[in-house]
Amino acid sequence: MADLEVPKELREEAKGHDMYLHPIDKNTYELFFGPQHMATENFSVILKMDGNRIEKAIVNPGFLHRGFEKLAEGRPYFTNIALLLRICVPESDVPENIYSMAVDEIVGWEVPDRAQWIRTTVLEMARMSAWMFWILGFGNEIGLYTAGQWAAAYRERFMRLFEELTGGRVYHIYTVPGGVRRDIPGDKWLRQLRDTVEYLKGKLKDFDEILFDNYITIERTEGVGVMDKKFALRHAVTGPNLRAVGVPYDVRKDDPYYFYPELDFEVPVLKEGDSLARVLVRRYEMEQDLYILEQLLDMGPPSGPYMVQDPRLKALPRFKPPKGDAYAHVESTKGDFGAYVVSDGTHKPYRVHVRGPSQSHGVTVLEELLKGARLADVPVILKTLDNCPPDIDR
Amino acid sequence: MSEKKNDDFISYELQEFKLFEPLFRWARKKSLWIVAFCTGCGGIEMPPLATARYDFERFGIMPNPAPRMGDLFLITGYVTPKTLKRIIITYELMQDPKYIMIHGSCPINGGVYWDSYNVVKQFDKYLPVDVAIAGCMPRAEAVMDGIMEIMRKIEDGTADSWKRYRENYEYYRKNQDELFGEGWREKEARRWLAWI
Amino acid sequence: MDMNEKPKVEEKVENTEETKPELPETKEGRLVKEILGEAPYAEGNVRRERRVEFKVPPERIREFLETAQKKFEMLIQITVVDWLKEGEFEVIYQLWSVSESVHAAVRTRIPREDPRLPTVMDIWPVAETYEREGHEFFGVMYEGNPRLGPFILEPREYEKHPFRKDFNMLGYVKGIYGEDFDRYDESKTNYVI
Amino acid sequence: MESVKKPRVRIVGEEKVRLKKSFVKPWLGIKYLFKKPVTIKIPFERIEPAPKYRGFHTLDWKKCIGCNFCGQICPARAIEMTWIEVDGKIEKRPHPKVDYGRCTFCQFCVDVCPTGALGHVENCYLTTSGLEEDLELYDWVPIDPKKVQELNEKFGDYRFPVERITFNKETKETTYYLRDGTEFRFKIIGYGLKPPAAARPKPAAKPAQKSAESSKKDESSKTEEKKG
Repeated sequence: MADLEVPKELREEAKGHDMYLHPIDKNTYELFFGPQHMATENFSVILKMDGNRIEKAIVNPGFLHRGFEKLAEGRPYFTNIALLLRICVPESDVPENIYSMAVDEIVGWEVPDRAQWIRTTVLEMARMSAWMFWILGFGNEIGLYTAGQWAAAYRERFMRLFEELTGGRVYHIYTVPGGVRRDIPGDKWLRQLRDTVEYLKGKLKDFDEILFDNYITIERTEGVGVMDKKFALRHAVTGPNLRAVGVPYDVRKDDPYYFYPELDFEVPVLKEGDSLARVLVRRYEMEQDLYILEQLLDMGPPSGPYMVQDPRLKALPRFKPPKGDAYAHVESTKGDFGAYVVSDGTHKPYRVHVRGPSQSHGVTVLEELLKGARLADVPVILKTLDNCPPDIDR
Repeated sequence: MSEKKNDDFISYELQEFKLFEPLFRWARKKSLWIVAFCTGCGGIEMPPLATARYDFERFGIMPNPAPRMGDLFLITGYVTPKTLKRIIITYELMQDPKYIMIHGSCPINGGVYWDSYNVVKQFDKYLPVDVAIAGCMPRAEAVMDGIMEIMRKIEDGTADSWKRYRENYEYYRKNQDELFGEGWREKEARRWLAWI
Repeated sequence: MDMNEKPKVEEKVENTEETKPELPETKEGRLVKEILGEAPYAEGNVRRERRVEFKVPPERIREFLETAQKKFEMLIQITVVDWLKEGEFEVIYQLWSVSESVHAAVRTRIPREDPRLPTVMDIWPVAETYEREGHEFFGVMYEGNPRLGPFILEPREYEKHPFRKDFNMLGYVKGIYGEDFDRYDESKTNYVI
Repeated sequence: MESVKKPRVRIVGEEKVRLKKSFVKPWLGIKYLFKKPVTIKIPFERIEPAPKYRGFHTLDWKKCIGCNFCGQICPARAIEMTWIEVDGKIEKRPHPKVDYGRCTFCQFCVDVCPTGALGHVENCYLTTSGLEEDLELYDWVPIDPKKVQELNEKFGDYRFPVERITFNKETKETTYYLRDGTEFRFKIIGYGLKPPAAARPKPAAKPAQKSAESSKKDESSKTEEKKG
């Protein structure tokens, strides 16, 4: 194998042509994983492979960078909703909500109960549809396409409900500082939501059968990409990934917002910290989300306005909050999603900084977990970490 | 463009087989393979299309990761210069005939990122486009509509973006070089090699 | 409007207190007191329930974060705010305490001309990513971080540090994509508001 | 770190979350072979967008007062006020021209419109070829809601009401070829809040005030540009 080294004369020739020839040593080679690979979703990992093992992984993000934080500084407060929600595509309500929460805190608005109820419901629906999307991706990566087919079809039910409530299918542009943009379209919508929740409750058993109980899933994920508790905390891993290593941290419980203090739900925790644990934690959270939606529907939307009453809102483009700053975060399916907004008293925010959960588990953690893994495990690790590249790039 | 190049690509549609051209077109229309390179946010509408709900496999459309086997390139949303490099390389890897469809506002005129320093404003300056659809995001049905339009255009022979790319290669190349700088292909490859 | 906003923030504090029956004020207060006891050079106060903040001089930020690490297990984010008028960068280390459920913002200010800070990579390895970002978008030098350089951006944009307030975005876009990058007859290449 | 247990958090461990791995269970999915498929067979079946789906704009030209609120709130800077001449008569106020190469369909512009002139319909299909002249279709002054409604009733699909737009750059004459074959011609004489030179001398009082206001606004916009 030593003969594989680049011959000297070839190297000399390459020098003359201003080219770079990489010395080949043994079986090592570089593999550019992504951005065209389906598991990576516009995200690239450069793998240094030794045979089938990964020696070193370097994350190369930035394919989706649009400079949101800079763009947000050039647009008025309300308008930014239409911009920032593009940070997290599968659950676009999360960036809307964190930004709105932070602005609410700066202005000092007490969001009406009805708006809070709607926001909670929308967030839970977004979580549910994002879970469905995750099942699709995960199922496809491990070769269980049937689960993906079902999940995509069930997700459409939520898309339809969103469409009726907000007027948009994927980008809802619905939650704004001070409330929401439209009222609930009527009792029919609530009935439909309840039907959907009931329907999906039955379907979760099917998912158990075909995906989570499946011999293939367990064989593919058990013992792959193991983290321990200390590692996860030092790397600021949040969400289901953190719960899979035994830390019961959930923003909805630890820093409650909206209606969550009044809701009763369980936080699933496993200790193993491997891919299987992450999958199972997610599976249990789906159950809990449906349970939360059920409770919300039992509670019923409180009466009252769905938007805060403030004379300043009349001149919407020129709305100016007072000086100040605030940090708000919510629990998304990927983890702890936060926004830090600084206002300098003008009609545009001075600085908006969004913390995407994948920023912590998508770069350093991924690089660490991929070390020593096999090539076939890369999609599994990517999907069980639930890496969302727009979070990193923004 | 010199005539020699022109001859080159016309030779693809061989004179001897001209009789069968309608058959070829029909076959191309019925087996559009999509390069599964979903750039930007529109990628989120691809899974519903590919799966049970809208199911574009009914038309012989299939997402396929290998660019060499792909026919249809979907530019599903905004394109950053970093991605555009990969898109161009992937597009050039694809075999003729190949088609491009752009989704939504952003590739047409910059979209909501009209003032962003990192989003390409007019996609058709860099690569030729067959079909454009409006929407932000376009609904899955609208994407379907766009795909039907492409199929229609393939059948009557007006889907000619790949020919345009060959004919006006210098124009497109010039625009690409203006954006990325001369010799970006070689430089890019070398940069990543040096990185490891 | 500006006058009556400050009392409003305080009202908010009282309102949130009502939702939780236990004494939250003491929890955060005790936490701040404990940390300030170990690090007397810092200033600290409680913003509201589950939000505290510290102000630390930049020379001792590392020392302070090492102290704070015992209580705050997670480094959620490092935010850089560019205060152009003051000629300063405000670097905010956002910490989260899993055991106490408290969010802390550790603020420090460094000069804009020569922004240097020690890295905290060895305390929280995740800081590597945040610091790379902060370096890329603002040009803050985190001494000791080996991977500073183009990360998300390409070298051309990286050199400009685009998130700085004095980066003229529209001018830059016009430079790259042509003076008139609008496709249509009416050129919408300026801001309206 | 065992002290993380908090009284209000109900933690569920191992026993509830863990499952049993199984060979047999995945086969149970076969039952769906005998159920009705969820697929919408698109060319033959159709699903309609929800009511109040945020689609293309409509504009009641009589109601529009040209205040540029829509242009100010637009996150994508897709709206430009346009001075229009129809049949030799200049419209008194500028009307918004919406660029679907930028529009994000957030409809904040509809929300802020003080007179309700700007509205939206559920139409959401606009498919063109990628040639430069076809892409002109993406930039239009929205037409009357009644006309769109009429076209919707006639065709029943949710397509863009205009089939083709031609724009003559020299004479600034624009022609909309609507889907039902009617043509709609007008001339664009200028952009911006300020009335163009052609429009200024003819109308007497109102536009003069307007121009004073608008020039102020133009200045402010210029300063903004410098800041950005």
